[in-house]
Amino acid sequence: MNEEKIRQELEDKFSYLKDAVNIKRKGRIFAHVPLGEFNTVFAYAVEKMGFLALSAITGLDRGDGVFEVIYHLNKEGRVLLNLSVMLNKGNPEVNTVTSYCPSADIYERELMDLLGIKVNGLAPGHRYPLTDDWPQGEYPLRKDWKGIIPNKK
Amino acid sequence: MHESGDVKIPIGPQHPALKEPESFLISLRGEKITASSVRLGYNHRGIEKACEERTYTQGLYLIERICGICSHSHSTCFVQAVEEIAGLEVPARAKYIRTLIAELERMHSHLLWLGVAGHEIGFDTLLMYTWRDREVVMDLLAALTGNRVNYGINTIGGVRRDISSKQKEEILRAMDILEDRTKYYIDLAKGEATLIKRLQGVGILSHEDAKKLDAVGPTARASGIERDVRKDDPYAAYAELDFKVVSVNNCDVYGRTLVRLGELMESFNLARQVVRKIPEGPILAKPPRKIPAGEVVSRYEAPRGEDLHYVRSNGTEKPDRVKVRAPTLANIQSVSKMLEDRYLADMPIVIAAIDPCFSCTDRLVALRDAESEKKNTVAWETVRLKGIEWHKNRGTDFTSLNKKLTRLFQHA
Amino acid sequence: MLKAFFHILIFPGLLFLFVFGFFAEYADRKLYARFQNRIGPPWFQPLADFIKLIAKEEIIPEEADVKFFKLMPVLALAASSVAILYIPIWGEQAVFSFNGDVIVVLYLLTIPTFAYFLGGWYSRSVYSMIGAVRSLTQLFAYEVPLFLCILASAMLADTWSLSGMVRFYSQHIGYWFCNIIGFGVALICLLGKLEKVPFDIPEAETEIVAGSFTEYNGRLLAFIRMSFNIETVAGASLLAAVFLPFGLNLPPAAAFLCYLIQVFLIIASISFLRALFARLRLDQMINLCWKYLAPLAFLQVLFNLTLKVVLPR
Amino acid sequence: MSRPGKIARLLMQSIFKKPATLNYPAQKSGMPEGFRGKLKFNALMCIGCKMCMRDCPSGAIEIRKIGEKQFEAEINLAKCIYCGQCVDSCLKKALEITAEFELAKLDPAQLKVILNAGNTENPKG
Repeated sequence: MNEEKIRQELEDKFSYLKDAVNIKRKGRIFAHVPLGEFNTVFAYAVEKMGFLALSAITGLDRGDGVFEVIYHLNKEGRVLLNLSVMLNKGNPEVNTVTSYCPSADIYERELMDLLGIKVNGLAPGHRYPLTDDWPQGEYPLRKDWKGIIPNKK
Repeated sequence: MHESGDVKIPIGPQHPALKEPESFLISLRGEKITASSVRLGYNHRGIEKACEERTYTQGLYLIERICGICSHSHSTCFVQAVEEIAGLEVPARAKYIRTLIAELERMHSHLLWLGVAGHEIGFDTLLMYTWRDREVVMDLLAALTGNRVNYGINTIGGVRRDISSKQKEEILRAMDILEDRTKYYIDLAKGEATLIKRLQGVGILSHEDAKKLDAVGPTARASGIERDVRKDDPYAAYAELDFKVVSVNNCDVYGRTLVRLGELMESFNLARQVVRKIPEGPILAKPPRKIPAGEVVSRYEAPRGEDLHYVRSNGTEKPDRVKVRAPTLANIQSVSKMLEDRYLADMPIVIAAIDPCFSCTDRLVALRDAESEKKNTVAWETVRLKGIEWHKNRGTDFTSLNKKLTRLFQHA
Repeated sequence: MLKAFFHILIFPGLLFLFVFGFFAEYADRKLYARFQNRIGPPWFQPLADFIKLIAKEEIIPEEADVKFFKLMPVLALAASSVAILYIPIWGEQAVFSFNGDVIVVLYLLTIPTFAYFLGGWYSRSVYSMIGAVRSLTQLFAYEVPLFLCILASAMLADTWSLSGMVRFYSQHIGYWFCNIIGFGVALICLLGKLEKVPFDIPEAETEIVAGSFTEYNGRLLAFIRMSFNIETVAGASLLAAVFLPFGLNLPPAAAFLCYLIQVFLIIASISFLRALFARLRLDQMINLCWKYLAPLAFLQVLFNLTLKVVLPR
Repeated sequence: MSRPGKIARLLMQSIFKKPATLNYPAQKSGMPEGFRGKLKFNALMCIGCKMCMRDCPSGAIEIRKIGEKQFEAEINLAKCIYCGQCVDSCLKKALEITAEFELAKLDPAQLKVILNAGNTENPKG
């Protein structure tokens, strides 16, 4: 299946993805998905389009109070579908995708630790990658984070 | 899940089986493992955050130092991403040199792994021999790039050093030596009974599980998943080279050993092809200092599996976001599956079989406040004085000894 | 009385054993290194290691039973040192001997294993406890074939004294060849006793750090290492006396030289064997001992019984 | 066919072979030509553009003006990661790398090296 077909299928299936799917080059498809529709699109991509493997999840702070979470899905190692979703910095929340891809667990914990994005439905477990005594409310990958001010004793 | 009746033993953060700090908790009933869990993050150094505050050139050397073994993998993956954003056309010769170093790195990494695997199952002789032979590649890398690890051959837009015809001959000679040795190790792996006894049927990861848990690299290929970025999504010069993806259906540690040995043989082939086919020409396309805005996902087949970098630029000298997904992070999640119902004695080799590199896995964030640094770190001198004082109280005077030692060092 | 003290403290007692123990360790490490194409340690390395450990601070875990923790290394050292007194090393006669001393020597050589077990158990660390249990489990696997092999040899010689066996075998050189299976089996069992690859399961570094000895350090660790060295010497001397007793009917100096050569040969084979294999798993080790070594040892016993009936005295 | 002890022959051969390891401080193997070790500074060629300072990933090098068209370089060997980027960045080839790599010192203060026209490689003290 080539990239154009994938784009066509996504755009046909979800009208709101019109012009949001972008083929950067061979094997790289980027798609911006509205927050409310993300779960449907993700489930469709995994279950119906055969993007079975999750390579990684990238979280980033775009500035201006917007977080972006990018899910790098791949199909038999050949085509990468990067589904991205924008979150509001005031209330960053996504649902877990561990039910589709068990390997998402560690990437979602990374989102929680480094950007402070709440992942709904994630099973309890160790945090990653910060230490257990890392102070509350400190999220290093946010652009406004400038290090921890030590307690003066 | 860990149950209260079982003996729980911590493997790590400091443990002889692990070459890097990472913590596994293992529940035992007798010698059998009933449950296991892993806590990652001990090697967290803040590289991703630090990259945002460095220029692309500076960041490159930092990225290279994510991991000592697969340093070329990370740096190539990163420069590929940056070049793609900047729209730089890398000269063909540079691509071939990158490929050559990549394959040499794969050789040294797989030989290193073979030695470590030998050590984990108490076969130190294998360790000594494979590491002795690994020196051949290390010397070659030092001669070609200027260092044994952290080669620093990549730069944005190409490579920093050319290879001469004399070096080409040296490469071919080294390949012959190594091929000879690797054939011996393949023989050994297929014939040494104690080795087979310890590896076969250990750490099973079925084809389905490997798919479900998104295993990558040799771990996946040993479970019959023929997936290799070099073939699936060719980068550098791989599209023009002829090689096959090694995969077996053993699904166990033995299979992973065979895959790595097979890949070694392929690597020798690839290196020879590179030397034969390398075109003449420039090795560097001059990069702009400011990289235009854009985002790119770059992939690379590191010795341990697929390495993935996501780079977003914002039109300045510094990247906006660099995300590194090292192969170990993808593979580590299958370890619990592999340890199911195995013996404690299999634990080291099962963990080693994914060729874990925890420093690749954990990156990011450091406390940057200078004030806190002063408070938290004790200067070496303070520790030394404290130690001398302590021994003096017990009746040993180290100061005179120390003077002698200092003099000795100064003479040397 | 003075003579007894001389024997116990100097020759062939403690002092000789210390020196020979260091030599055994050196020979083992050097050969092991050479088998692996390495240079290996200089001759004084074992001594330097020993002095370094002796000089170090002693740390005892809070949870450990101090009395047992401290006592066990000394016990192990004592037991393995005593064993040498019953083994003939410069002639056909040992320092002390009586009919049945071969059993005593075997048990004396078992005591260190028990000491390691107790020491590990009472240091109360998970690694030590697992190591301790492993060393005991392993003991039951290799002890039977080892005892059987020595028993077979003793039966052929028709004596229960090591000196008697040496006397018999040096007079009947031909009989030595009858025990060749037993020698092989006993050599492998000795690897288990000394906890060396492929039977270093109780102290498998990559699994349980150092097994029973994880918590030991400083002086106590030095004692443990020393007792291993002496156990190596004693074990090798035992095998030499039972299975390779050539040349011991010569004059004392020549006989002693023969003894040294024999022990060296056995130590060399030990380091060769340990460079040869990967470490087995506990279940594989027990399988090997009971499925192959024990039947072979039985075969040796039966063979020697038959020989005894058939051959003329 | 699998059997135990397959490596035996190799072991026996090794006994009679020269060891592959070196007795390090006494014997040295050296590093190949072009190895990236300690830096060398040709003060006469330096024009003080400070490109090296700008590109240095670890902030190990500092170029200071000490007179009219005269510059000195302070290199912190403890910070230097020996990547050689400064050599590439230098417009005038004032910096060079040498194969010298045994740079350990007991005193960290000695790791700060000031190179100028008087001493290009090894300053005294």
